[in-house]
Amino acid sequence: MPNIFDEYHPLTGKIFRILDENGVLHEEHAPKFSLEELRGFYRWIIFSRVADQKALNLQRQGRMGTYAPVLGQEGIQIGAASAMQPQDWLFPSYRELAASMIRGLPLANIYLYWMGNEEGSRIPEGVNIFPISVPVGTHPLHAVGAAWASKLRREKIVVVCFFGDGATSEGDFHEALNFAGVFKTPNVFICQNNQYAISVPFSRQSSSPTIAQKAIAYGFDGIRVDGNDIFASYVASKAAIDKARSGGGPTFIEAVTFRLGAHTTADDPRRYRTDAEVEEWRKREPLVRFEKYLREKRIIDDGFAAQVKSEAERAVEETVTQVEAVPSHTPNDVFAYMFSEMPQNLKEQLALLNESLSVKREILFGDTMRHGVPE
Amino acid sequence: MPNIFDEYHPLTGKIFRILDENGVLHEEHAPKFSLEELRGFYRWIIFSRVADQKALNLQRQGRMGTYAPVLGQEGIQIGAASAMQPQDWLFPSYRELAASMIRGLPLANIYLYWMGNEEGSRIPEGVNIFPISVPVGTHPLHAVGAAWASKLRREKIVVVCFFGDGATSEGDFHEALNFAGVFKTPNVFICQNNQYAISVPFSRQSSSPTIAQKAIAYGFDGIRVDGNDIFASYVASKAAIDKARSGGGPTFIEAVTFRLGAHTTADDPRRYRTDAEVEEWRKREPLVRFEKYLREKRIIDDGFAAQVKSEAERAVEETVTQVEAVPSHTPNDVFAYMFSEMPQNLKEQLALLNESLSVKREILFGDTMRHGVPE
Amino acid sequence: MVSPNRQPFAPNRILIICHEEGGRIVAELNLVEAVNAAMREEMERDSRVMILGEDVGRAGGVFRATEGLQKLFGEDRVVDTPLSESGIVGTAIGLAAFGMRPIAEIQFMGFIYPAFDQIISHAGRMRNRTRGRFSVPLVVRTPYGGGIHAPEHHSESTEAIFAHTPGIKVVIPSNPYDAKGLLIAAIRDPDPVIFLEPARIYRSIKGEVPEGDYTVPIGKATVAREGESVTLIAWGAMLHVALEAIEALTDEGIDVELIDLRTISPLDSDTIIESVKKTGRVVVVHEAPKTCGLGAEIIALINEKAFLNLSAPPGRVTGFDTIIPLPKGEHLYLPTPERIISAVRQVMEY
Amino acid sequence: MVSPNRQPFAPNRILIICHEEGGRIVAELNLVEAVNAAMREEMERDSRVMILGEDVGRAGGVFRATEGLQKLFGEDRVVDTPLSESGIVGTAIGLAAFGMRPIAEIQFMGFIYPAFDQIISHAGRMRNRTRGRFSVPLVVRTPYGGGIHAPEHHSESTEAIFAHTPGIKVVIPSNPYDAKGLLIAAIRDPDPVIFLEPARIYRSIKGEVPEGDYTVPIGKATVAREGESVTLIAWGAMLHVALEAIEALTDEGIDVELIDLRTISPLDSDTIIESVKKTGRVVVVHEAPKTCGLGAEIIALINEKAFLNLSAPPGRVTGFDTIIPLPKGEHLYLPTPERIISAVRQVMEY
Ligand SMILES: Cc1ncc(C[n+]2csc(CCOP(=O)(O)OP(=O)(O)O)c2C)c(N)n1
Ligand SMILES: Cc1ncc(C[n+]2csc(CCOP(=O)(O)OP(=O)(O)O)c2C)c(N)n1
Ligand SMILES: [Mg+2]
Ligand SMILES: [Mg+2]
Repeated sequence: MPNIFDEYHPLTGKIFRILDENGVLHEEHAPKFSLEELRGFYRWIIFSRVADQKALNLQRQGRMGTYAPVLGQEGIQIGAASAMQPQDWLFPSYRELAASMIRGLPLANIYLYWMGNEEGSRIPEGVNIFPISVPVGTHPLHAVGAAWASKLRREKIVVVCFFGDGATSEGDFHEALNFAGVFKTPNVFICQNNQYAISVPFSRQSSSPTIAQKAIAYGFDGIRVDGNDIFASYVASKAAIDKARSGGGPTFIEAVTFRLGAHTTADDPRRYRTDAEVEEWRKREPLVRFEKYLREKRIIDDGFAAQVKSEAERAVEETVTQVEAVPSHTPNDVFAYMFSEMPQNLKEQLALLNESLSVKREILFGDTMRHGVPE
Repeated sequence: MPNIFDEYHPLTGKIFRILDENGVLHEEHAPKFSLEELRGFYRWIIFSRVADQKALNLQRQGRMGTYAPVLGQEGIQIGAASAMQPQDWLFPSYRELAASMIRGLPLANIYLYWMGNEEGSRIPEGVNIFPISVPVGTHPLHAVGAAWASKLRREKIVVVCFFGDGATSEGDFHEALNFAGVFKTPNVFICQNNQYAISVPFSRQSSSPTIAQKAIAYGFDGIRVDGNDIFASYVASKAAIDKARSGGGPTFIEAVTFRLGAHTTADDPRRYRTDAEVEEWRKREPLVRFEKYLREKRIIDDGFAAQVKSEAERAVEETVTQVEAVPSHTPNDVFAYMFSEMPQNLKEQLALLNESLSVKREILFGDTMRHGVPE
Repeated sequence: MVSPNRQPFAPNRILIICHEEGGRIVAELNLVEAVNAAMREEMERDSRVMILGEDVGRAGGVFRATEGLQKLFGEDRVVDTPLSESGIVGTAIGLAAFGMRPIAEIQFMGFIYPAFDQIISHAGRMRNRTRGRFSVPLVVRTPYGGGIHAPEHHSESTEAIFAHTPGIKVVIPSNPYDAKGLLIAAIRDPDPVIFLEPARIYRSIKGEVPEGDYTVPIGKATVAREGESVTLIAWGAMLHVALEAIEALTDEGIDVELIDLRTISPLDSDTIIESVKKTGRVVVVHEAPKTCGLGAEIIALINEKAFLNLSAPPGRVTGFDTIIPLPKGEHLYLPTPERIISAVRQVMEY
Repeated sequence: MVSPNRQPFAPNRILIICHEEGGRIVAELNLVEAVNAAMREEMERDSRVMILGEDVGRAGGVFRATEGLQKLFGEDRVVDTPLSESGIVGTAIGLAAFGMRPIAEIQFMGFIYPAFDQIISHAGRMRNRTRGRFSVPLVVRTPYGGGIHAPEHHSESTEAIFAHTPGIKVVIPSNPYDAKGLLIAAIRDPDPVIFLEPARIYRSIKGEVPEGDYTVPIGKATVAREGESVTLIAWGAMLHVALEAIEALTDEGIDVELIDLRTISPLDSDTIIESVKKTGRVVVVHEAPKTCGLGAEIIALINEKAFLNLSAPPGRVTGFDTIIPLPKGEHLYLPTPERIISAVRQVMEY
């Protein structure tokens, strides 16, 4: 196989694409997937969309807090997560529902998290995912540290880190990529360039024409990939992961995609982008082309699609029932995880809280203060 | 003139040089200086060296605190500072004695600063220099803000900012260059790559083969310049400054040079570099080749050199006398500049301090605590 | 004309003195609208004033604090920046030192820390460092505090860190009138001001806000309710939790004096000490973690200046030394009227 | 064997109790050597322990705290990093969460702020965020404090900011014995510890330090000198300024009890309260700015737990709410024995 990182060097201006927006497969770098694998990808994308839409519905009904939808970005997430080995680690930001589910994170965790329940980030043992990181651009450093630990122990574990176009403006992004370059850590950095950081278009984020070329500053490979193309996303991620595993150091992938929905449920995207722009991107979104390809190749049909959809809906409904039965926080939950052993001051404060709650509530917590517009 | 930024694009691997280490001038991009200008450069480099050496002597005698010598880095400093217009601003880090003097900063300020007297940073009105910035990599942001203000007011002022190779690893460096790119501010960023950040060689600072190529991440020109060559330094700086003034946005200059002395008077460079390495660089240092050139062209002779040296020595001695007569701090000096108007708490604390000083000293401030090894 | 005794927020029997300095009432505004009005008027008045931050332009800010301002003043003066807090504050320091009057918005206080170095190492030191040659007339605005059911890092209340930082002022309004007057004062202040806006009451608290020019002085607390039995000290959203507690306490015959600090750095010790000298009892309320919170400083100050006047140990009702929980748990963390009531009772019964 | 009553630093009539837990005295070490010994021994014992920071390898640290360690343990375990504080702490968080025991050196406390976001937003929250699934056994070491005649930003003492930050511990040794024992405890601690080393006494204070394994418990203060008249509370370099003051005060017949906090977060309130209950008088000394410094917290704590025992308002001797001046002025800023003496006298005469 020719080295795609040389062929698609960022300064060539080329974008790595295998399945184009019309569902046409370009053979050159095309991966060989089994039918089962292809159907599996389809299942994940549908599952992700059903879960995503359900979260939006729950939010509208007041059953979930602020939620950040993934719609439109499943291509790179499914491609990259599928290219990982079981022992590898995923470091998500906050919009990686599809990637996280593929890596084995129960949807219940994701729902609990956005419902504002601390249990959401209690990642089950054996699921190699780091928790959601809200401060933008800060977690690539953790991913570098994790990969560094793997390298020091000669474990052959690769760490894949997701973040957005906005994240590339943060100092921590720079320090992370710079460390990765210096220590040649087994990292794959995946920037989902979904064109906007909330309302801010990439043109205002940086005057670098591509994000991929930022890799040049750190002395390792960068590549621009069509993030709505599962195949190209898979192949590029796989190449980067293999390289990292074999000691070739980090790779930076710019996955060009588009967030079809709002930034979060608190955002109104019509303030900053036109319907025409969204429609343009809708034509290029990952499911349309992939489904076209699968149907044309007769890998799936209506019956299969209907079955996958209803399976997904059932599973999601079950998850909702399950998470809505999870009890709310107790005072102990607030204090118990601050340190491995609770220090005296926290014990005293916990006792005070318990005492104050046991006192008969003489006046109710007033309703005068309704919150503003959270992000 | 051909565009040197295209000709010397960082990924070509070329370094921009006009006067080579043997004192041979390469005509292609050579600037046309008058004899007076050339003698002026010579004067500055000698002045800088005499002042620098005096500071080291004073430090050894306990008459000055920690000092960061400039020896070896005068090429880029003289070249760049000479390319600036009077209305332009210089943002130094802490090793820019030569550049600062050319911009009109009295040596007295520099000495006072390193003697630990607050008066050192009271930049005289009319001298367009921002104060020394100790936290590495933090001041390029201020330089961008200043240039942005100039742009907003359509003032045609260019802001030139100096920092070291180590500074490029800081998040603030990244954020500064990124802002400059986005807002197309009239900035020239000059990275003095003197090969080391204290003991850390550049190879450990970043795996980017050149520093100049970091500009590619920000969408503007970068160039690698022989920073020991006053001519190339001048020409590249001038091109960048002219471009910035005419609305062409920022430029990043990597000036390749070497710190011949210690990081500061508290540093022992033999811990981290060999004499052979230093000797190698000593052959390429800025004065040797420049003096060779001037003497071969009979622009200066022994008599001139001796005269410049003794003038410099006299001026430096006068400065020492002057600064050693500056009184030490009073309590008021500690409080007076915190805010434009002193708030109540500070008034009370100042009164307390004055009171405590007025009390007869019953015991002396013990000598048990002698300081460690400051940086 | 504004009556100095008018009541910009709800509960009866509460006296709010607004330091009114002219102007005409035009509207009942909420706090975020008052903030918006202050910036709009100052930008009209002074062409050096500009706003920079994430999503402040096109989108008008995630809380709509800058709504409409980019349309009015253009993209040069209301600037959507890269996602880069240190970049925002660091360039604003340069802008301020070079003649502009930047207002930097940090989207939430939980994201101010990347800019902390620029604030503590440069904004707060430039005047002193240069013996007054350069100064940094900068306002950093940011929503802060809990109770808005937001994700992690969106409910921070670390004002004490800034109060401990020399060379900067820290201002926190609790109502729309003060928000506008304090923000105008902050914009005109020749030194850096951290302006913390209690997100929880951005929309819930309305009040009459005069149109046009007035300032509320930085560095002056206000007695929001006069009382004889005990001094309650609060700021920001906690003022309103305190007011709820006061309603119940008043029914019990406890006559609470409520101080709204408004500026937490520098502290208005005169107003605090005067009140404590009268009441002899004091409870401080804040949502920040307890240890090394501002409550501690206030108590230490009272010890220094009114020790003999104390009839009981000063009380603190605070957040805990834990992380403020996600929405399902934040009611357990934030001070409640009940916790204030029991702290006041304890101080009264001492 | 180490005598528990031996005196690791000079002044006579001063009782220092070292919580000794075995080991054999091999050398008089200064504080920086003790720090070095702790790291060396822990790296020998536990292959997960590693050091990263600026100039810690080849050069052995600007204060020589890591001298010789890279030679002993190799470049993988004693790592010269890029000049990048957030990078150092941020990658160390990842290393710690993934099984290593990183010790991150920040060259001076004045340069820790770029890493502050990583500390407050991640190091201190990871265990809580993930309900114990991930934790961050990280030590961040940094020299701190004034009195070393260093350039701007090299004399910072902002420990209160870290004490206000939930989820981290903050430790400050005042002598070589404690430095080694506390640092070993910090390295073994399953949670993040900020380890502040008073640069001023790196070399001036020597003491007997046992070779081999011992720990000084985190979270426990020590009574450095027993006394009956007044409690003086200090930590780090200020302990020695307090000791100088105590010499003079003892001559005046004032019998001072001196508490060395050693850990400032979490605070050992038992030791503080017990002492104040005995003496009824207290002065806290710190070089950090006064407002919202740790002194305030200690006084508030005493108010809460020993109010009726107080015979005088607690005193504070602190840095001022200004920038610590450059070398020519720092003597004006830092607490002196004189200022402590007069504060103690004031408390005694109350
Ligand atoms: C440090 C920091 N600053 C600001 C925010 C508020 N915020 C949350 S998401 C977001 C935009 C992120 O954009 P991008 O990185 O492109 O990711 P996307 O949301 O598009 O997936 C902002 C500004 C934050 N979470 N963290
Ligand atoms: C933020 C920060 N971290 C650490 C230091 C300590 N320090 C001072 S100079 C220096 C090395 C700087 O190297 P470089 O940027 O290459 O400049 P040079 O000294 O070589 O001119 C370091 C680590 C500092 N001043 N600021
Ligand atoms: Mg985005
Ligand atoms: Mg250097």
